[in-house]
Amino acid sequence: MQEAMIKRAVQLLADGTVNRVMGWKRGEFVYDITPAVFTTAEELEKDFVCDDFTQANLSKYLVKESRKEGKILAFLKPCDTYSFNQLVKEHRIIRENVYVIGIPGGPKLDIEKIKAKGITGILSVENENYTLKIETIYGTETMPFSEAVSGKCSGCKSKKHVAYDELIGDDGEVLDSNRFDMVAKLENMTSQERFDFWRGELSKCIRCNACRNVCPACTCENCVFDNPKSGIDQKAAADSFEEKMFHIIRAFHVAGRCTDCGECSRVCPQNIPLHLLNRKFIKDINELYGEYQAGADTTSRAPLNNYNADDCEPSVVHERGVE
Amino acid sequence: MQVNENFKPVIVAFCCNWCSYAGADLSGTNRLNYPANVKIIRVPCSCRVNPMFILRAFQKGADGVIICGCHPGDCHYTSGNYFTRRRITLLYSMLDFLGIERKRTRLEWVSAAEGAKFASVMEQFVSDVQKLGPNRRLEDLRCRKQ
Amino acid sequence: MLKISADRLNDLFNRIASEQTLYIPVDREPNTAEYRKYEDGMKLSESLNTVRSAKDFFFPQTENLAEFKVEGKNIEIKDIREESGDFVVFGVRACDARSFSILDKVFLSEPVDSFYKNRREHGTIITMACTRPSETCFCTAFGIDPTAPEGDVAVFADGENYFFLDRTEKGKKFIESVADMLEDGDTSKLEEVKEKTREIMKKLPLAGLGTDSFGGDKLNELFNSPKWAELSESCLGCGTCTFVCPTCQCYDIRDFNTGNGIRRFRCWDSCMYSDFTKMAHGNPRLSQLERFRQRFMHKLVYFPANNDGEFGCVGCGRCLSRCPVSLNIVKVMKTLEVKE
Amino acid sequence: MNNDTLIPLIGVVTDIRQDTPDVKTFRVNALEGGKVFEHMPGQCAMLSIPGVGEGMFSITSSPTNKEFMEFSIKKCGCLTTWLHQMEVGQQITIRGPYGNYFPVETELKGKDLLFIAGGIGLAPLRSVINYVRDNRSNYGEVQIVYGSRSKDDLVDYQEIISEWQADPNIEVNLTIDNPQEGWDGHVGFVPNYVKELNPSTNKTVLVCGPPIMIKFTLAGLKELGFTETQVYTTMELRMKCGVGKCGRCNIGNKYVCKDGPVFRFDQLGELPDEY
Repeated sequence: MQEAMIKRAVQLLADGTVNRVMGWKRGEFVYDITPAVFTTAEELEKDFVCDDFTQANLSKYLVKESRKEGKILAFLKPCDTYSFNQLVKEHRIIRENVYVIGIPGGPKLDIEKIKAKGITGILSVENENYTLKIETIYGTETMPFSEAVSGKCSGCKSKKHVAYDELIGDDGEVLDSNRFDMVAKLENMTSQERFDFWRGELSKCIRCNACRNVCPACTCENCVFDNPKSGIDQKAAADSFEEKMFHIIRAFHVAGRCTDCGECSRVCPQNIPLHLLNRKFIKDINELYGEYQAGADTTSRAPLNNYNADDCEPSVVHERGVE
Repeated sequence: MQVNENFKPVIVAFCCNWCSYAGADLSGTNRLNYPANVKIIRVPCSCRVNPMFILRAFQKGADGVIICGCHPGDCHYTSGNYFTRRRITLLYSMLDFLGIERKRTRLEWVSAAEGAKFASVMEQFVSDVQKLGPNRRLEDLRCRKQ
Repeated sequence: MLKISADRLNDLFNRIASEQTLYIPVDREPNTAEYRKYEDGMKLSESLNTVRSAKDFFFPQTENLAEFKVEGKNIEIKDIREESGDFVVFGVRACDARSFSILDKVFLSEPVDSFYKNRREHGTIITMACTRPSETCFCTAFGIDPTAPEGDVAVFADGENYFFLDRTEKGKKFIESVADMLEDGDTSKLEEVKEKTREIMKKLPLAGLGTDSFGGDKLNELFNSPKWAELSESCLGCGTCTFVCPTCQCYDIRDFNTGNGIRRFRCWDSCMYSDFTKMAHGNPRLSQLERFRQRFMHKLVYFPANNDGEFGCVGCGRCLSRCPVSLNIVKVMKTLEVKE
Repeated sequence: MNNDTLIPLIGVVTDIRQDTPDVKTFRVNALEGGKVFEHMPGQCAMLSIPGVGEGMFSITSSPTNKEFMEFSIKKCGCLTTWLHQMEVGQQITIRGPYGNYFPVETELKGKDLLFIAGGIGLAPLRSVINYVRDNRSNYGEVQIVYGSRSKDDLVDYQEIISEWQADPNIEVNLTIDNPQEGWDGHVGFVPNYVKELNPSTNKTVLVCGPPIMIKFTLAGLKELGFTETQVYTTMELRMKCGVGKCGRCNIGNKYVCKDGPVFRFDQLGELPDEY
């Protein structure tokens, strides 16, 4: 796969279709892969990588890249194409300046899950028939592939590309995923249990803003949390209230636009399951206003920019499920 | 649940200028009583109420927040309250999801002619919140009254 | 050397906790550790290091500086500082232990920061030698020996016992206070463990990382390097690296109106943030390139220029494992390195 | 516990003077009268209104003034707007003094001095000028070149006219950017005016003003034959702590709040161009 991608990228660079390539760059270790822009065949051959660890969603970088001179080639996984489409719809990405090649998605691996097994000093990770063979300074370890699958891939919603100029490999289908199971589980808890659950999770927050800055839906030039005129520009969660405030508003600002790409939870240094907040909004929207998948197209009206005269009243919240 | 009779909850009511605020006015001119611990904030339209306003009210000491707007279809700006309805539904649902007591939040449609409804809604809401006791799950400890 | 057998470690913890507050690293999830206030029965984490660094004990993410009561034209200032209670931080690694001497150079230099000093004076740091370094470790590049950590007391484990070595006056007093629980032990096995760890250190992937290309004398040549543009390209501008870093010490001072008065507090700030240097009339660091450069120049050039060549990094590897896009100081160093 | 520099003192605003449409000069005293603290010319203080913010301002009065401190402040952002709304009697918080100062007792002693200021840039230099006037015998010739957008924007115009221009031992050259009714003085930008005046190159120069003015003035001075070691300026960047710890006001390894704000141009030249 990686060879085919490099070959095609080199071709497109050579024939002048594009002048840059957005992809992933090899790091010091097998897993520390950085999104990068390549401009020459040599760079591509030396550093371009696409493997089990290339999880990062490249769409957000295209907001800036598509405004530069010339056309850029971007390799997008199925989930990334949803974010891409959403940004095109919001006029953040200039579609004509991007040449999209759809590539098959995951499941990708999460190095944290490997380390959680107590495996350390990792030198290499090989996938042999869905068993991971991990070379470390302390010897060789093995573990099942499935146990190291990234959280954002385990609830995969779709293997279908919703935007591309060409494909490498086959297109997939929208999946019948179980991604709302955890949200439903929380909904069935008591109010006190839910409060305790979130109190535990959100108190870990260090307000590093990684979830916000990585989010392809968060593309405001000046975020309300950075704007001194907003009156809520908190640098640190000085009180537990501010933790809740930040995360509620962060999720609310992307409600109806979040494609559920899972980047927020992936990047959280404290492993807070932030995607559950976003999924809660998606689940509510689906249930109350009809099925909606942000990024699936570039023309539909977002649920929060829309209404029906017979929409439900907010009192539904008070009447359903467990108090 | 034990109810502290001495507890006077602080209620913030965001009222739309065209209907609910006039409704509150009417209830006043009709000499209808509604609890004095309801603090009314007048907004041009219920959809002016940003989710942050609601959270800020809780932060600064509110025990309950209620939003009042024109009845659906009667919005002075044609469709403002339809957007309010979706937005606030999702927000209240999220607060509930985070374990904040659901009875601390409410939305009611009150027209300019419904002075009696305004008074009874407030009466009811205050009594609901009073049963819950002071807001502890969504409070900012720094702002607790000393 | 004095020791305690591994099965009696919790007895020791209970003893310490009965006299002062004790913090130990505990696993929150498998291999994700954080410092917690010790309660009976808590198990010492076997993870190499905590996600957040130990700087939090002396320089917490937020702390109150003062309170103001404003009435009409009058202001009343309330000094709300309180003497810290005595506390012990157990299980600090060699890298984090070094970070305290770096933070000391900032906060204890004139004018002394009384908030930091207060906690420093009341805290006893018990370090723990490493036996299973990870691929992200590169403390040796900064002259740190993970088998001989600094701190007030250094603890060494050989699998069966924990050995205690005092390193400062405060450490000596600490050991005396628990001496009745310790006994003399044979350190021959310990020496083997240390030797083995040193061998592993040499084999780590980052063992060859050099600092010769950096330092205060390379200021303009590194600042003007064209490579910053490419390096900073994918930086998200979040504060993860700064907040998990044991040596990052930039802070902001803000006021919060509580309704009962104004509370002035300070909180961590990050040079990666767009508003870090923003003024009413402009911003000298407008793009992420400049902000990214500032962070690494500070650690590798500015800090050594002001502190006799000591670097502002301790090689703990936190930024290597936590950066959302895997940008880190090692990549910066390797890219900027001048190869002979 | 000892005092901490981050915990401020209280000052009282005892006089407010509207200097120009957007600059006011505030006189600050300690609660019990007198000065809140002593300083040297060029040093700064952190002023704050609790709940609004804290900002670093140059102390415009001379240390030889034993009765009060003065701050000339231009309305620019949030905090300065609040400061401009103050009335006499308002208390503010104040801490300092911070930073280094112009070397009035060492390198500048016995020298001929040339002050060049633009707009609110006069604020830090006013402290030095009045210090020099009060210790006149320690210094040689004194020349002041000061320019502003218009006559109304000349800060401290009254003091300039009634005291500095009246002083036979000081040469004062004023200029404004554009011709204006009631102004018969020089018209033109400061850098060009300096070149026209062609000052003797044995003078030591102290310059402060908008960055663009400083840039062109320095270039002009070099054309006239001045070297960078003869020229001092004072800088401003965002500051929070005032003591070189919060980490934001650095230029290279120098902190403006602690190692500055006064720099000689040859020192600045060694630092990266990031200000």
